[in-house]
Amino acid sequence: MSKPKVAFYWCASCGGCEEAVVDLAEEILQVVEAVEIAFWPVALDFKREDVERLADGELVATFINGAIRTSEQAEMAHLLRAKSQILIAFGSCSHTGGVPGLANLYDREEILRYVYEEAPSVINPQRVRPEERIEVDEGMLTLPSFWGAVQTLDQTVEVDYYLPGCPPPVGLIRSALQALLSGNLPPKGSVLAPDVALCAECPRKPTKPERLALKELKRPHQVLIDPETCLLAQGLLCLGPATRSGCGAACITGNMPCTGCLGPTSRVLDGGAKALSAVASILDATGEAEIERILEGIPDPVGLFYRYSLPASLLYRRVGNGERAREGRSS
Amino acid sequence: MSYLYFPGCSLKGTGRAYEESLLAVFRALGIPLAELADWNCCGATAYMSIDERQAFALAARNLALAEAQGASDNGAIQLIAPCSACYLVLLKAQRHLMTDTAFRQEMSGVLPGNMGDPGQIRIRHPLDVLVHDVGLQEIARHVRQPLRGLKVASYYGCQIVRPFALFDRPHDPSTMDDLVRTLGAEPVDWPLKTHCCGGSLTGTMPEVGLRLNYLLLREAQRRGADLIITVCPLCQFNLEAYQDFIRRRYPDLAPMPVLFFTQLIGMAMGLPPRELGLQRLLIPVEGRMAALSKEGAHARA
Amino acid sequence: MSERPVAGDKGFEPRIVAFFCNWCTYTAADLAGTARMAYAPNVRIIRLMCSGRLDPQFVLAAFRHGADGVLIGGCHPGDCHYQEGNYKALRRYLLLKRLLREMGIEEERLRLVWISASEGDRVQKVANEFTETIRRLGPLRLAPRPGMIRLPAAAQPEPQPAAREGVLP
Amino acid sequence: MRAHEIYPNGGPRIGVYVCHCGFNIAGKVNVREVVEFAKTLPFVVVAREYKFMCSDPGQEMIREDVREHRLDRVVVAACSPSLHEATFRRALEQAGQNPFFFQMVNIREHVSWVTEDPREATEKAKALVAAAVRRVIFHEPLQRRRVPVKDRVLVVGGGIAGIHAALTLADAGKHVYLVEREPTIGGHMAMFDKTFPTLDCAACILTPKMSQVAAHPNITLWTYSEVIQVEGFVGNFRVRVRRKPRYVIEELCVGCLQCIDACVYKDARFPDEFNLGLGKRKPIYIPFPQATPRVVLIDPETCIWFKTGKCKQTCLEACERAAIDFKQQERIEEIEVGAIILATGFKTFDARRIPEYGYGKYPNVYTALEVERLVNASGPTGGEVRLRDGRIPKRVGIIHCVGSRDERFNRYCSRVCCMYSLKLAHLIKERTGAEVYNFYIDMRTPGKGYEEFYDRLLQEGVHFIRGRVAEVTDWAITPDEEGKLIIRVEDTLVGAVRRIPVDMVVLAVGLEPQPDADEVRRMFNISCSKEGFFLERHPKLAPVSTFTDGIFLAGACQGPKDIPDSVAQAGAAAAEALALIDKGFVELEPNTAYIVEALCSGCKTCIGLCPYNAISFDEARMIAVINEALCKGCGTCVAACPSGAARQHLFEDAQIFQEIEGVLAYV
Repeated sequence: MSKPKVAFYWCASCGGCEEAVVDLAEEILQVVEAVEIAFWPVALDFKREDVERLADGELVATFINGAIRTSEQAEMAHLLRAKSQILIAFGSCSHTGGVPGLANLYDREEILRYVYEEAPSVINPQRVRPEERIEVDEGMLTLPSFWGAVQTLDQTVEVDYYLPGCPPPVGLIRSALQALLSGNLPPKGSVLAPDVALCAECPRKPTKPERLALKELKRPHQVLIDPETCLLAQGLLCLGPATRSGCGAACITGNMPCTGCLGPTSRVLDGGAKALSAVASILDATGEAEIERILEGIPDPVGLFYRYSLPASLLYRRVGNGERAREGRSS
Repeated sequence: MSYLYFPGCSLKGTGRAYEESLLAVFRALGIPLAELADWNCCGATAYMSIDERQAFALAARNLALAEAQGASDNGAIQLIAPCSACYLVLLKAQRHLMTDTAFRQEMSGVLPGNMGDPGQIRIRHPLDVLVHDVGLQEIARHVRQPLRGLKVASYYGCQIVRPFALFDRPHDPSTMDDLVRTLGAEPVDWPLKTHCCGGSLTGTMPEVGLRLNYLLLREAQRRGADLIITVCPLCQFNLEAYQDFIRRRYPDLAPMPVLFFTQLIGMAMGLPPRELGLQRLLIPVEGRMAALSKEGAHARA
Repeated sequence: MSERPVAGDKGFEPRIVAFFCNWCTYTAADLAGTARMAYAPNVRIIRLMCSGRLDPQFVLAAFRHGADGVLIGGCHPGDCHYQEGNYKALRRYLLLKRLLREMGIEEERLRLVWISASEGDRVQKVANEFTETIRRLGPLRLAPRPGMIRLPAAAQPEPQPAAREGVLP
Repeated sequence: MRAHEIYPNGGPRIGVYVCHCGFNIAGKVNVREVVEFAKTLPFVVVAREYKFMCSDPGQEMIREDVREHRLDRVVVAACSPSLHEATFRRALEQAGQNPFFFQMVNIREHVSWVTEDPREATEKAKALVAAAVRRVIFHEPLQRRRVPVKDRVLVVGGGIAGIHAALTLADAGKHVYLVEREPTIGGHMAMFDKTFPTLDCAACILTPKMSQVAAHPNITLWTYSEVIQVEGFVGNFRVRVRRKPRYVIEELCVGCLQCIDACVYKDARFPDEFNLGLGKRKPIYIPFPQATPRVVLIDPETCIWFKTGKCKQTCLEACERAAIDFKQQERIEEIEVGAIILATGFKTFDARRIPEYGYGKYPNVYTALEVERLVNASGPTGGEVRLRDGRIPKRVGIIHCVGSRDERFNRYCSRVCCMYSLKLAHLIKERTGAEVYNFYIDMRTPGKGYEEFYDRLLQEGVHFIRGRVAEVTDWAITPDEEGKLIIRVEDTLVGAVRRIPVDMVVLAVGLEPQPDADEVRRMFNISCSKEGFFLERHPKLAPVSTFTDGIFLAGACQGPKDIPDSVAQAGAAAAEALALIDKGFVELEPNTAYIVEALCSGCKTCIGLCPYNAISFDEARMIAVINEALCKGCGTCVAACPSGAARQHLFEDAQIFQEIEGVLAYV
């Protein structure tokens, strides 16, 4: 009997998720033992045709990391979806949009203009921009089209499971693989991480006071962070209370506040809004002026509360001028 | 702070003494007054009752001029209107401009200036300016000849505290009483401060008008007032000019000087009588003052 | 989300969701009714026990589902039936406004008002003013969001939330 | 996720009922259209309309449908839930269904009564119905919480309303704490000589009740005391009362008053509060002879010992029972009660605010309350109506509506002034034979025997001039006006301005809320109406209840009221309190917050937010736990819980999200 076939693919991502797979270290050998890798362009030489040749559903599982920004990424997502029994959104970008999702604060034209004209490292006096199609002597050259906004994987194709994190913690990957190989899977649509917030496993939990009342909000570069005490108690906006556990409080162990990469629990519709509500609730002020003064400590609410989840949020993207709104998702 | 000054017709005519004393007092206090250039009829009284729109238009033109001429000044434009009728009609027109956008648009087409924000003009009565902007302390500092022993009945008439009570109470105004005390004189408790002077009835229905005047004068006399001060050229004229006629019908009335309040201030500040237009009074006040100072000297002796 | 109706002779009609606290604002709205104080029909009132129950998610959900404006009503400062729920609402509101600003949504589309139980006339005034404000701003042109909006798991009647997820680790 | 996805094999069965409320709803909303629309909504099995859903047949319709169509969710679109939510929940319960599978849609107060255009009203009603249908799908069966009720009652204010409420409750065997700010109970009524329209003597009917209060075994009377803090909720209020020092030990004083005679001040020389300064008292005094409790007190502001530390303390020597204690300190009492009745009364309008009426300027201008003291046999003049200069007035003018029905001050009618003015007119005429003029805007005499009393006064020859008085002046024109006060008024029946010279002016001042009504209402967590009087829960159906369960209103603190109405309301408030206490428990709305323990991360965000300290941290399990008995259901912790582990019954996130989508889905 042949080994079950699996695939790995990346879309709009940094490559960190691929590294996370390698982080399984020698365990990866067991995985390779158990499965046949049918497609993993980052690691091995595969072509799109290799996937196209597969029968529908021939892949037992496919792991896609990265958000969806281009027509090519969408095409690949659709193709892999068709060929896979189980599609897993791997990492924050495919799960909730990730850091690339913050691009939804800008519209397509702003991004292209900056990248090809305004960025300090660019010399482009003719203001040349990549064209989707260009006729050259040898024939027609094409590029994938660049969409107006970033999408999550499940906004593009149906997703069966989510492995959250930026990148997903090794422990969660391991558990997911075990579940997959043993066939002991939770209901479809589940996020393969504990559904309790990070405080549950935070080593600093015992130092958290019962009544938090913040008079001032601080950012990590502004203070010497005490390595023992609850970060919120130090006035640092740690998103641990609003974020799934499963990472072993990795950032906090590194003396940095949680930034929310594992996303909200299943009971929350919009993680950013919920975190915002919690933060606002524990401010120690009742007068409008005093509240505003404290809130000056949050210069970029979207960056704080939606660092990994803007495309998955209710608002999805910034409301701009008419052009932006009309454009929506141009492909 | 500087002020624009809207004289209106009375202060150039029957109320010339009002203008003279007003300008003299402001000059002495060192407060510049700039007469509104090219002003026109304020639109008051008769005009208002015949054609309100045109009356408002006349007032609006004055406000437009004020906006244009006062524009260089920082802060709100302060427009002083000493005549009660002018003061009231300007206030009314301003509110009309602020609430009736159609009228405002119509006016902005034909008037000078852009009528950007008619609400930015502050229409002020000189009594308000003197008591609240300049302040009683500052006035007291300029008093050279305190009017000791002088009993003064303050008369406001009907228009400057009603319907807009912008600087004093509508039923028992007291700004002038405070001012009188500052000048060293003694205010008379006189309940007729805002009762009717007869207005134009003295001309049209003299029976009624003269009786109203008589009641005011007699009560001031009975309460021991040496003179009456007022803020309105029409009130001053009514109260002063008809005393002979009134006396024919009501012989118990003694002559009672009726001064503009600015004249009284000027007297206390020791300004020359001519600068205050005192010579224009039909019932002279100098005799009374002389008697007072003699009494005073007597008392001091 | 339903399609925006074709503009009739009246043009754009704002859709407004109002979250009113049970004790002051909702009661004031009842009073406005008893006193027959007509106001813009655009305002749709949802009752919460306290403005402190107002989860910012509700506001964003309202915008996502087509609201052009969201009104939050609570008791006057110091008058909260639950002592200080309205202060919590105020803090969330002020932070939420900052978020909306960054997301390109006009701040005026979200308004917090204090209305006591006896201020029926204020409900009328605020409803009319707010409707006019939103009418002036025009429709909220939120970009359509691909994908389905799931209800939060915990509140679904079945399957029960605890059993549904969290199999790992 | 949509409901039909959650319920692939049949789902909830919903019944929708739209009420006409006569023409109240149907006159504006096209009820038929709403019903037809409701039928198109998911899971709606039946949708019906009826003239009055709250009536018996209306409720029966629901009960029948629940049984016949096996409905497990019901939506009623009618009036405000504050009126009939309980009614329809009960109907569900009677039909064997959990009462919380119910949602009410307010299409009367929030739609038909506030929308001009029928089309728009109908559309709005549809949107609200759609929202409720979506919401009710997500309702869960709930149980009401039962909380035991303390069987004691606090009555705040010892005027006639408070006295009557306290006695009613005490007679029913309940223990009552009666707290009064002044040194004696009796309130305003104790100041009156006669009461309208029967002219029976106020003291004769009030003082027996006052003594009953003092003697009643079930009443703890604390005068010269104030409530300073209220905590808890219906059935279980914890109240702190400050008892100010009177420097006399209440339990020892027998009211012999020998100390007053013995005071080093031989003459009474300080203005007497009870007589509004018209009489004098000593530093050690009793407010009036029938004061209850009959205990003297020392005013430290005027007592020479307190002011200088030097006094022979003759009072101390005179007291055989050693009741005087110059070292007495204020005491704080803490009590627990099940219900509270507020009967804090009113204050009269400050006549100085209308300078043209000359109060405070002309000595012969009096307020009506001062005249009540003048005509009172135990008052400063022994009941003789004498002016401050000792003269007996020959002509008296009574000006009505002073501070009432006046855009500048209070728009409302104070309800009692017409009648007390008639009473005072009668008494003054009886005592002095003076000509009495009443200046009124409208005579308002709706009450048993009131109009007849007005007739009687007309017969007695009291003058009535219709017109709002312009001013009271000493400006005499004619010789007969000399030395008098002249009332200038436009007589609107004659159509002329008149000048009426009088010797005495009585200002019929209106009734206003107590100056500290706003602080008091905050302390008790209730609302005020626009004018500042305490707001009743419903003007018709719950006139003595407030929006805070267990707190009731009696007397003029709720609005101007005469004695009969105050007493009636006090009885009603006592009955409400009694009903609450005798039941022994209260059923609380099951809208409490709860934490799904398995999902709580123990982040503690919620703990500090709870105003009732209902959330605590379980150190063993490292999670937050809610004490549902303490939770009042505001939901602040639920909104704040960053991981959605805290939830609220009846206001679940999903229910509210559904409502939001619902109101927006149909425009």
